[in-house]
Amino acid sequence: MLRFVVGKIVMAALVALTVSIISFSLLHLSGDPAVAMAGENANDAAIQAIRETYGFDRPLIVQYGDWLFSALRGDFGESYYFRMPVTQIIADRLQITMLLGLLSITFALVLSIPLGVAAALRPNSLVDRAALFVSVVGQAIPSFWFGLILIVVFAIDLRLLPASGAKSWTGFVLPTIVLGYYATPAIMRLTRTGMLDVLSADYVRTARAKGLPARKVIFKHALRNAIIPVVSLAAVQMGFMLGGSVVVESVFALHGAGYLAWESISRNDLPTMQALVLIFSMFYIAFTVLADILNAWLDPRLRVA
Amino acid sequence: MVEMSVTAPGSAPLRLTPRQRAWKRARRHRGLVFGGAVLAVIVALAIFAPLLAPYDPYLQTLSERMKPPVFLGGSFAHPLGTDALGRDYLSRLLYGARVSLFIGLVAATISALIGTTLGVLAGYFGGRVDTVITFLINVRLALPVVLVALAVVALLGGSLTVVVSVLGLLLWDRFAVVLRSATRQVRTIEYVAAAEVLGASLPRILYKDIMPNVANQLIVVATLEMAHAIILEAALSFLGLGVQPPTPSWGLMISEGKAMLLFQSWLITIPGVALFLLVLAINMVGDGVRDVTTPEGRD
Amino acid sequence: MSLMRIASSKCVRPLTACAAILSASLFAGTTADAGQADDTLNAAFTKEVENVDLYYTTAREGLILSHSVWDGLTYRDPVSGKYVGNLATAWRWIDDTTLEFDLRKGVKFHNGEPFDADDVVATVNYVVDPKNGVKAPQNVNWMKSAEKVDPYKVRIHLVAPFPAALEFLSSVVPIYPNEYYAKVGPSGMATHPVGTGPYKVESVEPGRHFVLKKNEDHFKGPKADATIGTVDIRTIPEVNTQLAELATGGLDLIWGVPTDQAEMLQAQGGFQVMNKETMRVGYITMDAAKRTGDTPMANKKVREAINYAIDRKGIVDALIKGSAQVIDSACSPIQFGCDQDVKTYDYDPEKAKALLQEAGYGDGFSVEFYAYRDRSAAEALMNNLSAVGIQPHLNYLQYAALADKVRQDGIPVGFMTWGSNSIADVSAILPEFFGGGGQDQARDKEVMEAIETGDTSIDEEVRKESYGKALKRIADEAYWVPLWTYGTNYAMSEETDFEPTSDEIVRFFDVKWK
Amino acid sequence: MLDPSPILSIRDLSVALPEGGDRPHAVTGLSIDVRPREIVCIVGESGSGKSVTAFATMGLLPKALRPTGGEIRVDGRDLLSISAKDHAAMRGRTLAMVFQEPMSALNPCYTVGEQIEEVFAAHTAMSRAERRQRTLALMEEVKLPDPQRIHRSYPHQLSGGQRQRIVIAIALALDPRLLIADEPTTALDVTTQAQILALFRQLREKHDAGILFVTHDFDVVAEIADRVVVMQKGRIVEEGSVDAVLNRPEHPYTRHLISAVPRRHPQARDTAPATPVALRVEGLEKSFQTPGTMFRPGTPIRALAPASFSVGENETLGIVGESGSGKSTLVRWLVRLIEPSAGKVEIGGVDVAGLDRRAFRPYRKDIQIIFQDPYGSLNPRRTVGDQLIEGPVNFGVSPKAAMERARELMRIVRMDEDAVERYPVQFSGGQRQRICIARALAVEPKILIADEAVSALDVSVQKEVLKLNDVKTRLGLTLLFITHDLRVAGEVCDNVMVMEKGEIVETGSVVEVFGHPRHPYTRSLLDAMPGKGWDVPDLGAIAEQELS
Repeated sequence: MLRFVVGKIVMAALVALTVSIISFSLLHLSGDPAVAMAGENANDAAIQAIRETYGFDRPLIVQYGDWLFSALRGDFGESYYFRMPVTQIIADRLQITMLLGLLSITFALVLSIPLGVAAALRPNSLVDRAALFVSVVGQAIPSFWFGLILIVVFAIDLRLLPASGAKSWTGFVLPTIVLGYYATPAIMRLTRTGMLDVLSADYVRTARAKGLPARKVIFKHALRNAIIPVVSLAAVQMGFMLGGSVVVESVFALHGAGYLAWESISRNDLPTMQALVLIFSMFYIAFTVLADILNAWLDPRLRVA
Repeated sequence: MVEMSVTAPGSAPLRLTPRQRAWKRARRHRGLVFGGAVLAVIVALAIFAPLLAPYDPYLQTLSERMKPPVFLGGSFAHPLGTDALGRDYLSRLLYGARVSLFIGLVAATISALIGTTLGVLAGYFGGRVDTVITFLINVRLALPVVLVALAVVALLGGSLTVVVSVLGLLLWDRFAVVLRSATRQVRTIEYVAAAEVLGASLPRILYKDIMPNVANQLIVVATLEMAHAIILEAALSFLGLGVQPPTPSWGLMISEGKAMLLFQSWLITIPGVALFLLVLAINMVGDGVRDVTTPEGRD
Repeated sequence: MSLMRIASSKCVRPLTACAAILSASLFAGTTADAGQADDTLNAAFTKEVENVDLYYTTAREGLILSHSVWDGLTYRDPVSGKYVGNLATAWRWIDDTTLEFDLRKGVKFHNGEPFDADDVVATVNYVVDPKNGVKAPQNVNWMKSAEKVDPYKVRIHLVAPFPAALEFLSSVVPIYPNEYYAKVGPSGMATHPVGTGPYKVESVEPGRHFVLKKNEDHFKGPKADATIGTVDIRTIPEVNTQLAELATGGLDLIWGVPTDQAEMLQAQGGFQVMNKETMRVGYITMDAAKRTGDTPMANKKVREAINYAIDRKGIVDALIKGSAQVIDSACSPIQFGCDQDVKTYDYDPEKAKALLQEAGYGDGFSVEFYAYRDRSAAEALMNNLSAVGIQPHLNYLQYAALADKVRQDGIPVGFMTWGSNSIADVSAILPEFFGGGGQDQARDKEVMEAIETGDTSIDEEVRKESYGKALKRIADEAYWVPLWTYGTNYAMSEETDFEPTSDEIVRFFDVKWK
Repeated sequence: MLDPSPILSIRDLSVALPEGGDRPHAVTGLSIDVRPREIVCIVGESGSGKSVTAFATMGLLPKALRPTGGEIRVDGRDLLSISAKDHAAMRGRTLAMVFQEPMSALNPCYTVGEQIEEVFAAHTAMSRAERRQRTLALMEEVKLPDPQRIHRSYPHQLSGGQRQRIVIAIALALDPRLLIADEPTTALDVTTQAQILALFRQLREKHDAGILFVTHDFDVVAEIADRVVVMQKGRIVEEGSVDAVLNRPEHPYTRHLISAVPRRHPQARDTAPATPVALRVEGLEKSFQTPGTMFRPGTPIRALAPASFSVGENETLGIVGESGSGKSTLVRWLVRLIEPSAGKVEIGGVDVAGLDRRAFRPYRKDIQIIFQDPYGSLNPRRTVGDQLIEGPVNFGVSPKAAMERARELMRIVRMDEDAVERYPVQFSGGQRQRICIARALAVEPKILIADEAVSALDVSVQKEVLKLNDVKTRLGLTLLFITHDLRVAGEVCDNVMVMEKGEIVETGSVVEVFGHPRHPYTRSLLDAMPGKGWDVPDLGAIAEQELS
């Protein structure tokens, strides 16, 4: 298992390195950072001054090396926009995004796994059709539109929940639903097909032949096996969610990292932007590695091999 | 596979060819029929937009701004009302179908080409090729799509070409993942070995033996990604970085109508519903194709 | 099919029901969970302000905070437009490049540090040093240095004669506590700001949330003492969310509301909606200097044609609305030196077509059209252009990217705006766009010289005349299409008492409860 | 020995097939009794309904299948009328079952020990220690080595035979009254099969259970059955004592099946005259790399020790061995589906081993292969004709001429010419295998390799396909016949080569090898063959007549 995990981690590190190069070069091409820093009312001299002060005239490779080396020590430089260490700005906002991500994935799992299992137990039943409906709608509904509609209904019409902000837990309810719903269809479908496959597997038949009660057959023998691919998917979805939080955070005025990333792109705040792309990628990579480890623990074939 | 070992109903030779069988199943698959019908209607509306649209979708009449649709008290002069520049909403909606379909089709085609090539090569050759391509897939998956798309569009400026290319270049991962495993599976089936033994060249094997047998999965992923591209374009437009005005794209219409969400919510509801229906229809077709072409046809 | 029924009912709901509910009940009244009851004014910023330290932000939100938290040496009365003493009580020109100030005594910073000449000297000398990377250098680089004459008298030395000195000192040169600033530096100031103004900063979550508390020890100067105990400012980027919060009582004061929404809000009743004219002007810039290569815009007839093609009044009436007005001169009419006696181009598409014909573009041409805000106005302008045969292709960029492009390569045609930093003097706009710098798309020697004369003179008549000369030539040569001024829409709860000013600066100390 | 009261008594059972099946009922009008200490074998070909009977009794039928009539009584209770919960409570305690696929019958996520203990946990109030105690004892009983270690092993760490013993242990845990075994040895190697069958015989003695044993293999029946029930298309066609049914079958279908069983003792053949060598293999060797990680190269595993042999023109060489013996590696190597590590292969006197893939291509024409799985070896998306002309077209024949030839080949393998226009799914397994043969013959090879080509087929179909052997003689082919089934090899081959763990351990004529095996491994293989005590009666001619 150790070798399996170490292998995964090394692969992840290589992916991370490549991603860092891509994000650096990609984002470093997006316009002249000096102009962005100078802002809407700056003149030429100001821009030239900024260009020199921040070393934008150096070769890209030098800038990259410099950036990566600092990043490894947790120093992403100073935000061009906020004039504060990027790490400090992000750390603050990441909490909100992470909280939102965790709540959302929990919401998605709590909604989709029972639904997927129920659907698989009774294919073509009402539950199955309801589950199918949930997933089909979830795939087709644009999240920003969904968010706006929820605001209209729950915040303005019914006045049950706040329309924006993260002042209290109630502010997280709507964003969690929107973001969580985004991941629901995929997880539910995988749970359903996984359960269907497993329920027709020979070992489930063996378990039934032993005379185990249905509950035990379903939860101990079937779900345990069906859940393994779901773990990987949930990790992937969690990574996607953090990236997809841009839209949701913007709609609900949650000042998390996703929203910060979008703002940073629009104001060419390179250090923040690079740090965020890298951090989002790292989170994705970390989640998948975590899922691999969890899978190794869940699946003895990987654990012992 | 209890079914197989107990009754082996699948072992009885069938009278129909695979295509006839799929067609027969397709006609009985309600989701596929419904999705196909909706999709067909939208495609027809898009194709015949110039004939059907009551106005030029670009015609501004500043004195006729934000007239409500007919079911909210508007007149039949503008059945779906007008937008903030007095342009006929129905006409824009019809022309917008062209843009959404175009974006979906082209982006899905680009990503299908990239993803299928990588996936099939990885699945067929395995070994080092597979390692390298898997690595590429992992790198691609680790990049946050929305952010990267935003950054690139912000850099290059939003235009139909840029948006379509960016989406096409970013959405190939699922093609690669699915076709890799499908090809891997097909690769081990003995008809591939048989073709090799019969002296078939590699391109011929890929074309004749691999592709036809992974095609159904390709179609399913293609529909998913087409829907995905359409939704992503709308999201980019929502964030102000999608297709550029005055192009009547649905995503753009939602983005423009968003300003009046609290007062004239039909401005976003109409294109929102259109978008929802289109994506729904495409997904249902995709699900249907999968159900119909899966050998066991689990339904 | 059940799927379809449910789907349609789900989708139709907001379409019909929401529209009805919204118009009927939503804005029926505000709840009193905030606002007057707990003496807290809840306001919203649309944009994340990068720094509360004005020297490190160019955002308007920075100016707004700065006005409430800090003071300049002078202060421009927003109503009369006159300059009055603030941290200074009197001033005099020693020569063309030296200004002397008598400082107010007994003023204390929020942290208790007393205010004196050292604070002024330290602040000025710090910000003029290019090493310190002030974000908008043009705000400070007209000063060379500051010199302490005695504890309550300082002299500021200018680089060159600078007529707008008092305007700048009033708005963009807040004075910082020297000891505190030396200790904590810009990053400390960003998170724990200390000033002399009517409000002190209680807490800062950078970019997101600012809480101001009434400064009980505020000195008796030109700024009124604050009356509202707490100002709570959150950044809410979505206008709809701001409106929703206003509707549900979560906010008391918002501004920058788009005109359509403002009108709707006003129609609903239950709120105060105001529109106030500002110094921001919209314009179309054209590449007369062939910076983008050989372009039709180098032809004066084409530029004139474009001027005639634009239905400014039509667009203002339909889209911009409020207090906006059509302008003919390349500046805001409120600004000093903004001569209105220039050539005008009334909407005349036929004449535009004729001019294009004369210029050899009878079949029209297509052109890249750039814009960064007011997308619907941009689309309306494009519509005007295509009506006379010019096919514009829109490039809608972020401001930074567009400004970069203008500076680097120039753009053939672009719709842009300029707010002059709320400085009521044409020197805040003309040199920027016609002084030969990066944003100058005309590069007209005659114009440049006239502006130079105006910029370096402190004689008001000389300035007026030379700026007028420049503006006349700009209009004659049709370098710009001056479009319109902008108004800002303010929306507030009924219990909020606030009179907006044309400099777009919300002075929280002037906000009261009714 | 007959106990008057049967443990299992099935009366007039009918199970409906879902619509669209090839017949309305999976089983109909079925009645069977099983008494304590009795092994009743149900024999039949695939689709005969034998497994349905077993699953119906266990209450494990797939949802699509519903019993529509009759009763299944165990201990006097009708299992068809009790609740699902009561039925579940009887499973494991009164009724137990052993399945065909030991590889997939155990849950990969739990230790085998836990999976056995679960039975005790579900049905008894035993303490933990007691459960463990009983489990270890059971493992001893089914002859698993080192029960302590196996108890904490996961299924994937055990061999197929060991897993099947675990499944049997699970079934025996609570001393069930009725044990149902569904093809429990079909997926096992012949030596393992012999051990498991022996285990069943012992169990019958030790426990009082009645055993219902489902199989398709008459040799297995001969090995362990007390009574035999023969099923065809959902009905019982013949029933009786093992002696009566096997040696004096009455029903034509039974006779047909039994006549298809390969003879155990190969008749001495006219020793084929020594012919010129068609294929000579010298020092052929193959090792695989285990998949390495990023840091470590994989370790080589030898799949094939240096092997040398030659086959004459027109000769049929059988290559026999159990799974893992290297026989498949050998033939995949010969058709160059895998690359050799070392060695020499001469086809018609030319060494082709040294040629790279491209240079080897012209020689592909000379050496063709037929695979085991008739369902996998035809591309479902291409018509039969399209696949038949693949080879000739690749070697330069015009598609039109190739299609002519394809129709002719269809006739040669005794199929309808029009088959070329149809798709593989439209044919049965036996027909598909004939199409595969036709496809291989289309390029007119000199050497034909049949890799377990009939193993997946029912005996009667097997027989039909094997009859094509005469085609071989007519075309003057050299045949390499790879099989794990010694009986089939004995029936078909001139000479036999026995392989074990990648090495050739014995070569010789069929009569020599089967009659006087020299190598101990060969001997153990022959000893393990089931049904040694039964001489297949010569019914062939009669059966053929009666059926036609």
